[in-house]
Amino acid sequence: MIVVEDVHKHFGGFHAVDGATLTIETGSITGLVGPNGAGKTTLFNVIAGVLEPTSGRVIMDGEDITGLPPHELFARGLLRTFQIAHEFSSMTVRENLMMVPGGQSGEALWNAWFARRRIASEERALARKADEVLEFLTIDHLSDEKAGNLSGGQKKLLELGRTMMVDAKVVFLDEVGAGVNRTLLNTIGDAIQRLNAERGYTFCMIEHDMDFIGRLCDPVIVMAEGHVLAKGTIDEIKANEQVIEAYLGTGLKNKAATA
Amino acid sequence: DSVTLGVIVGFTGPIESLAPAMADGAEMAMAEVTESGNLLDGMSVTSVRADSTCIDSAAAQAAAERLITADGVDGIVGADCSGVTTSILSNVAVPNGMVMVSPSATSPALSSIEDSGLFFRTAPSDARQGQVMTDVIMDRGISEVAVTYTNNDYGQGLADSFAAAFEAAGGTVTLVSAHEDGRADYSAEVGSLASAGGDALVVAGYVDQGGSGIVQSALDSGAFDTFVFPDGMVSQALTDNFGSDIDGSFGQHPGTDSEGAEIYHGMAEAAGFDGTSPFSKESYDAAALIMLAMQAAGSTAPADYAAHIMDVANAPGEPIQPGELGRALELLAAGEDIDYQGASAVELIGPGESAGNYREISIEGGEIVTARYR
Amino acid sequence: MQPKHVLLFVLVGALFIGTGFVQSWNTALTIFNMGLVSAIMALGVNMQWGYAGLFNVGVMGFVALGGLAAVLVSMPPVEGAWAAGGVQVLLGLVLGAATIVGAILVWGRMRPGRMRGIVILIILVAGFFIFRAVFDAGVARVESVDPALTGYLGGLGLPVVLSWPVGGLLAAGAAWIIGKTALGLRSDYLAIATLGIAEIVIAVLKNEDWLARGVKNVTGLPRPVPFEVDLQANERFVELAQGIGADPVSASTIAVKLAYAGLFIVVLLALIWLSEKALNSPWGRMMRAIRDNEISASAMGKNVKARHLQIFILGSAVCGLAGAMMTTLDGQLVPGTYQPLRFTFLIWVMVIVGGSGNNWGAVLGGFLVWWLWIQVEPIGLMLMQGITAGMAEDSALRDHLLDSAAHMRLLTMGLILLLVLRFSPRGLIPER
Amino acid sequence: MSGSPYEDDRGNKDRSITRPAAPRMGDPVKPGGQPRKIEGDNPFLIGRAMTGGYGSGADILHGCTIAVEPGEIAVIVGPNGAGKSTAMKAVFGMLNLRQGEVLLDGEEITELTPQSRVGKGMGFVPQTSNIFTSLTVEENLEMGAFIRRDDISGTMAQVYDLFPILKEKRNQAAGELSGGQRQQVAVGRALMTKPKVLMLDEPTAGVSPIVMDELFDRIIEVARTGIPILMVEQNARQALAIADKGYVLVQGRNAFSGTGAELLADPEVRKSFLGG
Amino acid sequence: MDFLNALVTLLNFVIIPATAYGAQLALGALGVTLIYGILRFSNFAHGDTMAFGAMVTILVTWFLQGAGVSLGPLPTALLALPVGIAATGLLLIGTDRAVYRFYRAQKAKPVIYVIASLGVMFIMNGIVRFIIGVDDQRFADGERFIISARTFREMTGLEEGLAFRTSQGITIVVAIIAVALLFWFLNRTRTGKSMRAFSDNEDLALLSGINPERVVLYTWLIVAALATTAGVLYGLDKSFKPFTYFQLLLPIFASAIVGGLGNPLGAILGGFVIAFSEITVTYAFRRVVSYLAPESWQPDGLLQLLSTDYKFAVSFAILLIVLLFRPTGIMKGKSI
Ligand SMILES: Nc1ncnc2c1ncn2[C@@H]1O[C@H](COP(=O)(O)OP(=O)(O)OP(=O)(O)O)[C@@H](O)[C@H]1O
Ligand SMILES: Nc1ncnc2c1ncn2[C@@H]1O[C@H](COP(=O)(O)OP(=O)(O)OP(=O)(O)O)[C@@H](O)[C@H]1O
Ligand SMILES: CC(C)C[C@H](N)C(=O)O
Ligand SMILES: [Mg+2]
Ligand SMILES: [Mg+2]
Repeated sequence: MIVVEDVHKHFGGFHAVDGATLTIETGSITGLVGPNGAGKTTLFNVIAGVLEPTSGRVIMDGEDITGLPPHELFARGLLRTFQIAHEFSSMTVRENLMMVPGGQSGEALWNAWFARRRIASEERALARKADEVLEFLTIDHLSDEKAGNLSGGQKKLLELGRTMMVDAKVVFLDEVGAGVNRTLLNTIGDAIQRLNAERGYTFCMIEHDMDFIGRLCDPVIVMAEGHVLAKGTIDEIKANEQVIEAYLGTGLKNKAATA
Repeated sequence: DSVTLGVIVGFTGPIESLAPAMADGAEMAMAEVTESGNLLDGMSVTSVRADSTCIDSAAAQAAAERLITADGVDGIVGADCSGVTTSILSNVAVPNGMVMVSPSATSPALSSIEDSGLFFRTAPSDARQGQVMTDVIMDRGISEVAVTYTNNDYGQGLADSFAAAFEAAGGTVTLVSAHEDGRADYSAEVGSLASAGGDALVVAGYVDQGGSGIVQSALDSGAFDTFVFPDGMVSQALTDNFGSDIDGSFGQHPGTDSEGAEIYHGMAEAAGFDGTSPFSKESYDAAALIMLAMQAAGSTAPADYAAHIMDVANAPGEPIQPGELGRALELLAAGEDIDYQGASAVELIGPGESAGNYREISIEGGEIVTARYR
Repeated sequence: MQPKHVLLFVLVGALFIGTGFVQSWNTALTIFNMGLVSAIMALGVNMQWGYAGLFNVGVMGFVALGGLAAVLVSMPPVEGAWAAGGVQVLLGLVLGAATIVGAILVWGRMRPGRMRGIVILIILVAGFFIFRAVFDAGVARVESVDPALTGYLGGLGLPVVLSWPVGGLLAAGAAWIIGKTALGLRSDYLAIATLGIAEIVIAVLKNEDWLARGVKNVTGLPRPVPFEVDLQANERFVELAQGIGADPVSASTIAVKLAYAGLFIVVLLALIWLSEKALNSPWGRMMRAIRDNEISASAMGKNVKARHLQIFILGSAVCGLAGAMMTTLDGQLVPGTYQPLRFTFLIWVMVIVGGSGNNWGAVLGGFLVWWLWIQVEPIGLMLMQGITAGMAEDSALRDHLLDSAAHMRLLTMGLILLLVLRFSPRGLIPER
Repeated sequence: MSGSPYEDDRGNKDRSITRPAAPRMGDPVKPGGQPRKIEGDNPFLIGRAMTGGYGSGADILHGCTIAVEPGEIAVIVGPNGAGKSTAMKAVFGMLNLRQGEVLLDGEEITELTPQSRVGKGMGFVPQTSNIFTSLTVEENLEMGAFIRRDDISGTMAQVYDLFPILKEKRNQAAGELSGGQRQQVAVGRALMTKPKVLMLDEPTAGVSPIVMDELFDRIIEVARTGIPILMVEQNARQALAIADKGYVLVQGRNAFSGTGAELLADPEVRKSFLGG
Repeated sequence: MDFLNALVTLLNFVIIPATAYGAQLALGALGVTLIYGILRFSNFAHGDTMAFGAMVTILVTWFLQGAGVSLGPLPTALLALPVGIAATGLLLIGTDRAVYRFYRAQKAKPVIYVIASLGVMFIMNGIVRFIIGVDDQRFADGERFIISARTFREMTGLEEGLAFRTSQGITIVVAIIAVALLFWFLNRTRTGKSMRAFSDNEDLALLSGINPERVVLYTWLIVAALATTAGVLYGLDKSFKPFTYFQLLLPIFASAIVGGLGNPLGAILGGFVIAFSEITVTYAFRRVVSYLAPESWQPDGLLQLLSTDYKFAVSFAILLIVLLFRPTGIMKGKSI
């Protein structure tokens, strides 16, 4: 369970996040929506240790994790993906996955020189695991391709795949859907649901595609002007007047006129 | 048939303006000998130039290595600055048994260096210059000075020996402070020196380098108007730069009022370079000594002629002036002794360095004029 | 390595062999030995830049620290200097360090506020004056011990080869301090921090006479190989030389250079082995990942700062090691020769021309660029003579051109650099 | 990866002595080319049988054709990596075509540089890096109107009307905006050109539903003034609903084309490209 | 009176020299920062560009002096400056054609430009020494002082003198004008804004109809003007010597980085920070204090924090500390 307590993040005089308080239940797939500039990405960055909050706390399973650097959050099982994919572009897809697990003995220089046998066996195990993940994501045919050569959607799958190399507890997804073909997005959605069901990952995802949110998320949290506006099931949210006015709108005016 | 001499001086680097006149001097001696046709049955002498850079000892060593092993020189005139001279000597010349005669390396440390009898210099040690400079200053009734030196072994060696001598003679040195060459600005140094005070500023630096910068800055801010210039500063460039602004300043550099010097000036003028430029005479003499020693030894092998350098340089014998190399060679061939005077009244003492005659100069009306010789 | 790259090594080898034939074997070996040292420096810079993308413009400082190590380890201790003031100098340094440690402790213990500021200031100011009083007096005494010949503390009198690892350690220590403060911040900071530290190291070397004689230079360092003159005096050697038909003088100079080359080659090969093994292990993969994308690597649990620190220290240590080797080869420490152009920028040129990110590339670049650096001087002169060959003997232009031949060195270097860069932009042996 | 050896330094980030550039889009056509008058009846804007790729790499487009007429909205859809953005860049001269041609208003402009195409009245919003991050919002808009010599204050007021948030943040650096806000700046920048033809690459990516509706509304309005609009969209169902013409690209080839409604009705298209 | 003497001493030995030196550094740093900001690389050839510009100006100045032209109290070099700028502009544009343009077309990474600029530096270095030689050249004429130490002493009757050189005055004025002009140009004019846009996102600039070659051209021309002016002013104040111009590179870069690379205002500030720290930290305050302190308190030490040996090291140490608290430089960098 992740609890965000009254977090503020100010840029100069501008309050990007302004007293956000919310809870992400263990085992849920929580949606985070809201108008452009509501402070969603900023809040993510605060939770993931990229930005220092102006005030407020973030608590994970009873432990205060505010301001911890990303690599320590990773060690605690908190992972994130990026709105713009951040693959290691000059490395192969398989290497992208193999580098993820922490505590590899080959990451110590001494072992790299003098414990080559141990490393070799560890490497074999890692490669096997990576191939399994790639198969799961249906991109195993690309395992020796440079990650930089993947298309936008495949990069997003790869981002997701990295979270599967370790036993993550909570995964934050920032707009996995933006710019991804809807058919592929459905595949990603399936993957998320399976990870949630089979491996017990908790997800929190920012998304603007209400169909996608509707299919996966419960509950949905709506942010506006830096704080939480509403929380509930997708139907409750869709029916919420404030949310409609600030975020969802009422559909195309002109199209109604032409059609 | 042919003798090759290497001339290794700093064509690039902090004394690049002194280097041409030095190399020209050395080569003039070689040309003279070649023309006379008297060296070891009419051998001609050719010169190979190399760049010592004055400061980069690795480059200087490589250049010297090339001179000895690739160009096969039979002797080396150089190097110029004390630092590179030391490295070339101990890493290249001594291992290869090559004779080096430096016209200008003046560091006191070179007096006691391990040289297997191969190293000589036609310039005096700065230990002596410190003494002379003290006398020069004291004689003008100045007893309080500040000192700034270029931050290398030459500068520090000179500054130290001067400060010791000056204080021993009852003077006060208000501050001894280093300056780095090639810096963009010397206000900080001049500020400190001004703060320390003194009736004159001793600038133990290089005229092509920080030395001029310091003088300029001191003049401009009105911190000092009397300067004392040792060897690295005295050159045409000094008066070109400052003209009569430094009237009343004075200094000294190795030099003599010997008739040799006069003759040399004339010869240089005829050859189209400035013979009064510091160390040009010493370079001529360095080259001349090597060739005369060869003649005396009857061999161009360094191991043979090294021992003869002191002989030809010092009395007894027939005094030899610049321009008389041909005659000197004849005399030597006839088995007679010579006492080479040369352009700088060479007199080698102790471990093979010039005894140290100095020309005291003063600046009057924007010109360097000789005050006297010491 | 691909055949093409082996060919490049063969070509560079041919340059050296050609030098041997055209000029002399002594020249070729001299350049080769410095080439070995340059290759090691290039390896160090390549670790920092090629593996991790860290921009170190203070190579000169680390190299100089290595040089200092050579003096501190190998020179005999100066008689009387320790008694005169050596202990006091050390005491002064300890007091200085204690002041800083004390200030840091107080900073940690006391609550933030004006009081803390005042206390820290008092500690620092008082500490500074006590330090200066003790230290300066000690220094003055040490420096007055026979200043023309010594005037410093001397070293430990140990074999000079020991100074190589010590040089590495000294450089590593300096790198640790810079890295600790600089690596977490924006990378401009690393550039200026390294630039600054290099200047500071040189300033200390030049001005702290008690340490290594300052600009008076330490000459006559002990050598790991015999002296040429001793060889020439050794009958067995002379016989041996004459046996193979060489004259003893050149035989001895070449033998000594070969001995140095042997020692250096061992070090270079060991370093290459270590770097190659590291680069092709999970450690290397992690470093590549960090270089590719720091943000993502840290989100994937890699401690980017710690890794940067590690590689920065390692690379600097290698530079320090090379510095100690170079000073050993020179047989002297001359602080005035440490110039950024020669020891920082030239090394960078080696890495980029050779191929950053590739160990073999850096090594190749080290040899090639160093060879050029030395040989462009005669090449430039030749070029000038070629240009002026057709001119009238007494033309002023001809004289001017010939007199300017020395400046051809830089010009030629620049031209070659631009050509290599144009036709082989990722370096001669690019990263795989 | 374009394979240029100069470009590829494997991500070394030397922010100290050099300034890494924003990611590059492609290889702009080199200066020197001239437009050529063309006889015959052609669509207003057409990229015909375009084949080409990045740098010296493999072909990405394989004879693909895209056209749009005045007053029309043409929408391109397709899977990720199909070459949609590449096709747009090709039409705009950000890619060296190996085969095929681009015609605008009765002229062949294949050899024209992007900046001369701007001069000919084309406006383009790329998919990524589509704003000047270090310039303020207002300066971004001014740069949109760079080639205009007339008074731009009227157009600017219109843009601010359309995206009120931008007026509020007009003096803020655009790089400090949220993802959706940046998208609005990008579209605003293109509108400032007063283009004769407008090309938009996924203008609604990352934009909240309410703004997206506004945007589509505005696009329809612009089209009604007679300006042809060529647009790539992943919000395909909404986009096709307002499209006069639709193209489905797969692996650089035209896979399906037709009116928006036809494509929406095609079960094959729905299943493979529109997410069922 | 003593207070005045102390003040004058401080002015004469610290404040005026530091201000003038700071202005010199600032002008150089401005050029470096502009190239970094717009063309995206650190130009190591900048020092030698300054040398080249100064060299041409000197040659023209000599010609003018030979022809008897003069500017009265102002140095004739100012008259020759435009020619120097034009020649340097040509040289830079030529270099761009021959070297950098190729890499631009290849979209080379910035570090390649940096190393290429090292090559250019070597070549320019050679050219300058080739043409004018290695020696010190002096070309200042006109009045050397606005007020000289001696005149000041005579005028005021104070013990201490105060010197203010014409070249210092011109440098300071020119630095202020240059930065103001540059600021106005980049932020207010169409061309200036298009340069910033180009620097921000080259491709998008293309899509807005901005001609990249023109931007590059303007940049080099401005750089030529800045570099030549900086070089000439420095030469007027000190003297012209190719080697020193190369050495200037280090403090110039330090200024640009400390101020925040890419930021023109930062370059100016950085120049002053470097200059002031170099001069104040190692200044011996004895003379100043001796005026202020009562008779019995006269200092016997020099009252110098650190010897001038360390002036460069100290200024760097200060930079490091400044940056610890302001890691992006004094002004936020990279925002031309
Ligand atoms: N570095 C910054 N400086 C100033 N303002 C900023 C900065 N970063 C973000 N903001 C402002 O904070 C607000 C919230 O931004 P944020 O990126 O969190 O929005 P968001 O909810 O993710 O929106 P979107 O859905 O459009 O991505 C925006 O108005 C933005 O302009
Ligand atoms: N600058 C570039 N250099 C080299 N290859 C590129 C470049 N940009 C795109 N590609 C490659 O070209 C192919 C087509 O890319 P494009 O961006 O046109 O796809 P798209 O249809 O727009 O996909 P998406 O819907 O994800 O935006 C992809 O395989 C991609 O990897
Ligand atoms: C040429 C001279 C100025 C050299 C100086 N005497 C030295 O020993 O370094
Ligand atoms: Mg966002
Ligand atoms: Mg696209």
